[in-house]
Amino acid sequence: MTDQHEGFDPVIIGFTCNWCSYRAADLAGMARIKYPPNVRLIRLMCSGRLDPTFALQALAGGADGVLITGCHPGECHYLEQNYKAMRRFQLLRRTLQQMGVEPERVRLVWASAAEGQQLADAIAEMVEEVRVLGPLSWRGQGNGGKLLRPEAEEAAEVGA
Amino acid sequence: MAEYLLYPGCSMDSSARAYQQSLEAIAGPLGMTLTEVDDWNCCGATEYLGISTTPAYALIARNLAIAAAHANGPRTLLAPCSACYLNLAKADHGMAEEPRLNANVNEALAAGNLHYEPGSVDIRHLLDVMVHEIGLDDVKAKVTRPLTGLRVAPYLGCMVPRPDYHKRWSDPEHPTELDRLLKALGAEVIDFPLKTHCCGGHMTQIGPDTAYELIRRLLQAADQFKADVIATLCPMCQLNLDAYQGATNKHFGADFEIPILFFTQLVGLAFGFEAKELGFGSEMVKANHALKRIGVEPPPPTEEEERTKRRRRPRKDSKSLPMPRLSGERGAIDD
Amino acid sequence: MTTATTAPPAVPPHLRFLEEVSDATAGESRLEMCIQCGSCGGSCPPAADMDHSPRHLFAMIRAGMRDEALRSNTPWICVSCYHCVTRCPQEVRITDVMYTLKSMAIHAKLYEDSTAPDFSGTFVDMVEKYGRSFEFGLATRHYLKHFPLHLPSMASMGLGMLTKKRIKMKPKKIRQMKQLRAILDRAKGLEDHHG
Amino acid sequence: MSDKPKFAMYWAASCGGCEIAVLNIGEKILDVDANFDVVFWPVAMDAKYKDVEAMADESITLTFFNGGIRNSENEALAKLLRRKSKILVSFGSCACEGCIPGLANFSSPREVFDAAYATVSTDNPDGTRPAVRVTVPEGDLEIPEFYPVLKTLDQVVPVDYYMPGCPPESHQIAAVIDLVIAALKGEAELPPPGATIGAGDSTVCDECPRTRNIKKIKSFTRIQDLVSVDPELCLLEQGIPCNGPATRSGCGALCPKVGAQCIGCYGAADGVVDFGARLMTAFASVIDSDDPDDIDRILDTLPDPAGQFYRFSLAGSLLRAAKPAWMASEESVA
Amino acid sequence: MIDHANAPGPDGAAKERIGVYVCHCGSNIAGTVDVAEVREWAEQRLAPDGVVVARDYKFMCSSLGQELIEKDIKEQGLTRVVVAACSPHLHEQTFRTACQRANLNPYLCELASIREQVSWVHSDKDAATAKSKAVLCGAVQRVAHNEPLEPLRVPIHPATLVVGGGIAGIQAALELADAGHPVYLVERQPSIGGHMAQFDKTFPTLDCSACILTPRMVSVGTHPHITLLTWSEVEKVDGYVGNFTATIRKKARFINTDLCTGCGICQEKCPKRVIDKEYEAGLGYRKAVYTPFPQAVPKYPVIDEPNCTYFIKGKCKACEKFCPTDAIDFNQEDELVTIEVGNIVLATGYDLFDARRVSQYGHGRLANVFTSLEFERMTNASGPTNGKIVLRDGRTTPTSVGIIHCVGSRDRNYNNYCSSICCMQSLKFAHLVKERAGATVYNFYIDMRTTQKDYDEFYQKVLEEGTLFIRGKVAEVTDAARQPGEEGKLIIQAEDTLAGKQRRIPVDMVILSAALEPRHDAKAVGKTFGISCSVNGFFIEKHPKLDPVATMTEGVFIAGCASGPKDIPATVSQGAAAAARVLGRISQGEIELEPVRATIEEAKCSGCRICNDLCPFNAITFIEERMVTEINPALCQGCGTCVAACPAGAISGSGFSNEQILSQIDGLLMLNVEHAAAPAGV
Repeated sequence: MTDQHEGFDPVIIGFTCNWCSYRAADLAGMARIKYPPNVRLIRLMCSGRLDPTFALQALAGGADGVLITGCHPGECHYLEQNYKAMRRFQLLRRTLQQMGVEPERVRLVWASAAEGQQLADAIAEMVEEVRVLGPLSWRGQGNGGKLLRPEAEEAAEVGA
Repeated sequence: MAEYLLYPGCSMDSSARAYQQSLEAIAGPLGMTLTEVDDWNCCGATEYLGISTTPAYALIARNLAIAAAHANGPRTLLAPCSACYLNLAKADHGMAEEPRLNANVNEALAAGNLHYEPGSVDIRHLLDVMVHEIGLDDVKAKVTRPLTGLRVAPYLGCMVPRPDYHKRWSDPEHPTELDRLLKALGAEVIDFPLKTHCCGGHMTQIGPDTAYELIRRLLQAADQFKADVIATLCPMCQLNLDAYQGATNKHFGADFEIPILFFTQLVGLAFGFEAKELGFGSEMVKANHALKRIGVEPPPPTEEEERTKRRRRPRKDSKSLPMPRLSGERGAIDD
Repeated sequence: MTTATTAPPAVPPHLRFLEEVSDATAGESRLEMCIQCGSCGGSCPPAADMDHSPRHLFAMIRAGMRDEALRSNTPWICVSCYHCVTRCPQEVRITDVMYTLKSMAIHAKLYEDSTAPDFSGTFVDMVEKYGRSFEFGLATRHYLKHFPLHLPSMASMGLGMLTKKRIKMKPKKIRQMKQLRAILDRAKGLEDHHG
Repeated sequence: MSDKPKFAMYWAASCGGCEIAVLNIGEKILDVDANFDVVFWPVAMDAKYKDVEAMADESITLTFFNGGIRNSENEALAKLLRRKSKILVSFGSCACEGCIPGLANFSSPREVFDAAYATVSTDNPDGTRPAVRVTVPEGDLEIPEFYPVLKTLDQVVPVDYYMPGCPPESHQIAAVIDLVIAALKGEAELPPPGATIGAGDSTVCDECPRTRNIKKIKSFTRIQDLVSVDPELCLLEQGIPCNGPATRSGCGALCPKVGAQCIGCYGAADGVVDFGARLMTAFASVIDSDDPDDIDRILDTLPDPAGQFYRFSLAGSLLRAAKPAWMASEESVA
Repeated sequence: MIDHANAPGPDGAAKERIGVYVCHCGSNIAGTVDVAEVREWAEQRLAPDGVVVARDYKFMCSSLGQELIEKDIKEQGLTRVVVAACSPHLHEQTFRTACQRANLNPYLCELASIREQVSWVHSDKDAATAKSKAVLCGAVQRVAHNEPLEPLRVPIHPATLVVGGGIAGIQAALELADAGHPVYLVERQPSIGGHMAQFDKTFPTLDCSACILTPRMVSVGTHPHITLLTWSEVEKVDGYVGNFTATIRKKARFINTDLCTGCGICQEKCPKRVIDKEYEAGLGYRKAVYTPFPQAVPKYPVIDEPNCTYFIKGKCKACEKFCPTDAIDFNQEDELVTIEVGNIVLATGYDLFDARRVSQYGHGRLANVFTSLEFERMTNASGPTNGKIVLRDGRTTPTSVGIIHCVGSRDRNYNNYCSSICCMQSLKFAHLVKERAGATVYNFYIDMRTTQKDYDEFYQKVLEEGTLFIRGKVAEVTDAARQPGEEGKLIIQAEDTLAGKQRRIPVDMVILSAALEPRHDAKAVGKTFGISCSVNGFFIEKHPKLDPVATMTEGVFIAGCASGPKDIPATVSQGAAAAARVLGRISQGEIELEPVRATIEEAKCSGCRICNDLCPFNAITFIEERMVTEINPALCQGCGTCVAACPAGAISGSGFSNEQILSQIDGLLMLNVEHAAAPAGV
């Protein structure tokens, strides 16, 4: 899989919330924690602001993955909005799967303002995962839009 | 008629014959039909787990797999024996929450063309079903011979109320289910402080002294509360407290004489069955006094028993109970 | 954070034993969470006969005192009453840890008194032979070996049990013995850890 | 030829429903005839492409173009009519956002052909597939090239106005025709180019008479699986996946009024970038749970989200508009 | 399709004139990022998008750097500014203010973080430089869509609502009232005083609780600026910081407080005796008409409806017969009062852990096992035993007492937090038992936590008094005697972890230092006031260290045990702190709110009500008449959840509009056209 994407450098658009995950990114900076430069962050006030359109726009615009981050459940600055982000994320992921976008390309990560290291680790991990997947090429395209179930997945791979 | 799968466990047809017999007797009146799990094997008691994990779990899981395979049969797997109950529940729970274990066990089962999906059978103890599913009202309704005046110490032992993966009991330390059942039978139930303490378990086999001490504590507490009988729901507890009561007395120079009965035997009595139908007579510490108290004719001794009969000393007042080793209580440094 | 971190730092040697025990335990042992409060040692019915209270044993495991810990008689005296487990404020899986220590001790041949290991061994032999436990065989074989002196006192009890048909002289065997053996053999093969 | 303004209507990849809708406007059709010269309308009258080619550029005043761009012929005609028309109206859901034919974009062309030429019911022993060029004894035959995906009209040519609906409601068509006529007479102002005409600015709920409350959805259910549907209450609140909240108004909430959920044929409201995304976020927002597993359980009751959200707009959606990426991965069928 | 970039208009010139400033931050950025190249790139590549000036400078945040921007705004007529520097959390304000000085609306300035997000986290210079361009480009595309915004100003109503009449609430109320501002103090019980009124002595100084509390209670009761509402509960809160409207239910007291003199005859004459579960913690009795305790404020009694013979049987009315002022009114009904306040202080306190849940300790089963609160009442001179320490039989003085710490605390089976007061409380108990009963005392502890002023000294004192400390969490308390000396006693079984032995200690009395738990209804109360509870169930503070008495909801403050277990000194200081924060607001007179807000375009709103359940701050309301939804800008906190949810795209969020974010996405990806395919319509 990897070799076939020789020299491929993924681009990941990350959405952060102003209160936890963006501050986690700041902390990672202040602590000089290194992570791959493939991610580009956008600051929202809250993960609840995450309109699925943003994720679609990023993927359509050439991003190979989308990272959605926010405060840990129960720690949302706006009390409970990150739960709404979670609901949208889960539906978005399912829909994208039908569109032939591998679930691994869209990730939800909770990071508190103190979790610079964890956020950096999550980014590094995702970059590698997406690198292995290769450029977004609508694999599973030919699955007639069926919701990919694990077993159905290879079938879709072949169909593509 | 509610259907249940029954996992009797090894002792039911030997040391705990009375349990088996009394269970069979009361099943009908309680509207239970019991189907024995086909070709079940030993649960490994508390021994196998201490040798190696995967085989121990696989041994248990074989039973679960077979039980689950009983085609559109009942989902509830009934275990009258505490150790069996816990082991079955433990395996089911462990496999459910520990993927590695689940994988290993199922790989092992595959060698016997078996597979078990955790959670596919509902493992419950007999008492749990009687109290929570059948219900005390139904039990009460069947009582024809209330156990009035019989002082009973309700004794559950360890492995039924703990660790209680599915929160089936009112409390892991002082559950009230057995008390309520016995009260429903008309018995006088004492607030037995050690109702979930240990009977010594396998220590009777590997460290008798340790076991005797644990047995003594239970007998002494029951005696302190003037119990006529101890009602138990576990073959191991019954065996230790009953068969080793003599040895314990000998070891401490005490002379407890408290019959240890299976709660099903008491249910049977209350339902009007005759003593011999309930396996009475097989207990080492005779329950005759207790039976007479509620006007039941104890079964005649078998001729072997006649032959091997021993003289018993009359029971002394418990107050003057001589305590062994007043330096006593090994480990206790407060006397 | 839910995502895994990159390469974990190497475990200092004195902590390896703790790790080893944790890994060998089915499920999470949570041993590292012990706050040494002693609710286990306080609850344990046969604590008096243990050379170390469970709490003490855990401290030793943390200290990396492998041999002393595996030599301890504590796990062998544990009666699996689960009092400590339900009372532990840190939800340490004490009983399971005891099982782990037993099997590790057997593997390492580190135990002072062979009574308990032998009993477990004999019991398991019977089960592997018949698929059911065989009390009579077990008791006689075990008592002959370990408590010859107890035998007389036990004899009367044993006899009593016999006359009351509470002991079977002959073992019961399950039908699918082959299948059971196959399962157990495969399982033993999978038993990788602390080899 | 009179100097009446010229009118044309063409169908590309579509079902013909749009034509019927136009005919459905009743006697209004006479106004069309009174005010326009119908110069090109394959469904209604005989006409040759070369006649159109012969016309002067921008000589057709008003063209209703319905249907998506599925093959080279569709594209050629789109370009031709664009050139010849003053006002090109992307007419109906197919032209505007792809509609049902656009759902083929879920599948590769090969699969589309297999579905047509290799099913149990098709008698096609030597597995023949359409090819652009075939040589037969009589000579070479040529048919239009089948594109890997269906495109919307505005993906191949600039469009002046959009008129949504599958099909557009006849009263809306009538209104639009009136407007254009008025405009031609200088009695009315045409809306700014790029605007959506013959529809409302809000969404279907705006026209829906059903009572609405705060929405908390514990599970979705297909309307046919319901024993009884509350005739008064909002369908979505009854767990029925109704696309009304995100679908442009203008139809008069026909479906909800008769107890069927809105399927979204009027497309998205003004300024919306991706129709499906609006539905996605709307549905997700009212799911009544904070527990991931529970949410998954609820989502399981919505077995085909992409179909639900992109039934009409797949070809026009952000992701499917990003076609080059996947066309690259798709071997050409021709 | 909306237009993304600030593309050139018909006149060929971009709509906006954008200035780009790239900061070196000494070598912090310049060390890893080729700043010059980034500037140059912006100058050329982004010119079509409206970039007219691009500069790089050593320290943009320095006054010189700021002047640079101001100068360009004035001279080049910049309409937008992008600074590529550090995190906006550091200097956004700095540069916004700079723009403001040059009469450019501060919200037309964007920061691109190329330090925290680039130079400090990446080492490869090329990659870092490339990413800097992308990040900058994103900001440029975004800023073109920024709109000038004005912060919202709202006036602050001078009155304050204090909820809870314990010591925290009392303290807060007095501070505010003494400063001359009106206060409404609402208390659920018939009297203020809270838990502190139940105690006898307070650690570590052992001064009498009543002696220090009563004066405070009296001044609350008599204070001209304090309106006291006891036997009342807040039912509903509307509005927002500075302008709350609270609806309070005054439960029927069945006493006409205008006539009542608090003489107490009704209580004497009432024939119905009731176990007092609240004030006496179930250890004593009261009448069906009662004041909880003699020093109660206010002095008026209440009639306990469910227990009153008249309400049950329809006859009795003894109290009415004997009341000298005819103050008894059986027809009284609940009364709803609404008040206007600017700020709210929640001091709702704690509930005591139900020790029966730890069944192995036998509370409720073994007569002589007492909870800490029962014991407090027992030692209280005005308590049921007049301060005598006796067993349940009410006579026998114990000769040995065991005190168990951490009951229900630091235990994952119940609460995994430390209740923080139990150690000191247990030491206090040990001292009192020694002093009053002269009994042998055993304290069972896991860790001894005596961290505050004079606390450890108190521990020393108790050690001197000869209390025996056993380090070990008690395993069980039983009445099953096992050896001589245990009969008739309670046996405490525990491992003495320091002696390494299991011990059984026979005692006459056991005292359980039970945990402090969140109020059973904390979650519901939180919802009423728009604040949330932590995993443990206590109210969450805005910042645990730097803002411990504020909450995420502007104008709502918390004090005392409502936010977690606290001792009296800490509780009092929080009461005062909360008051100080409120006073600050009041003296400001008005407050500025960030203009990041959601707004609804009514014409587009279809009234589908998808958004109606999404706002935890109750900013969203549905207007039945017009069948549309409205957003109250002052209540809106700007999270944008409703914006993202609106299926009609009728809600837009200022500061974070779709256009801004979608453009930023495109900007970030501009360099990656090789991967990308421009969306249709662009």
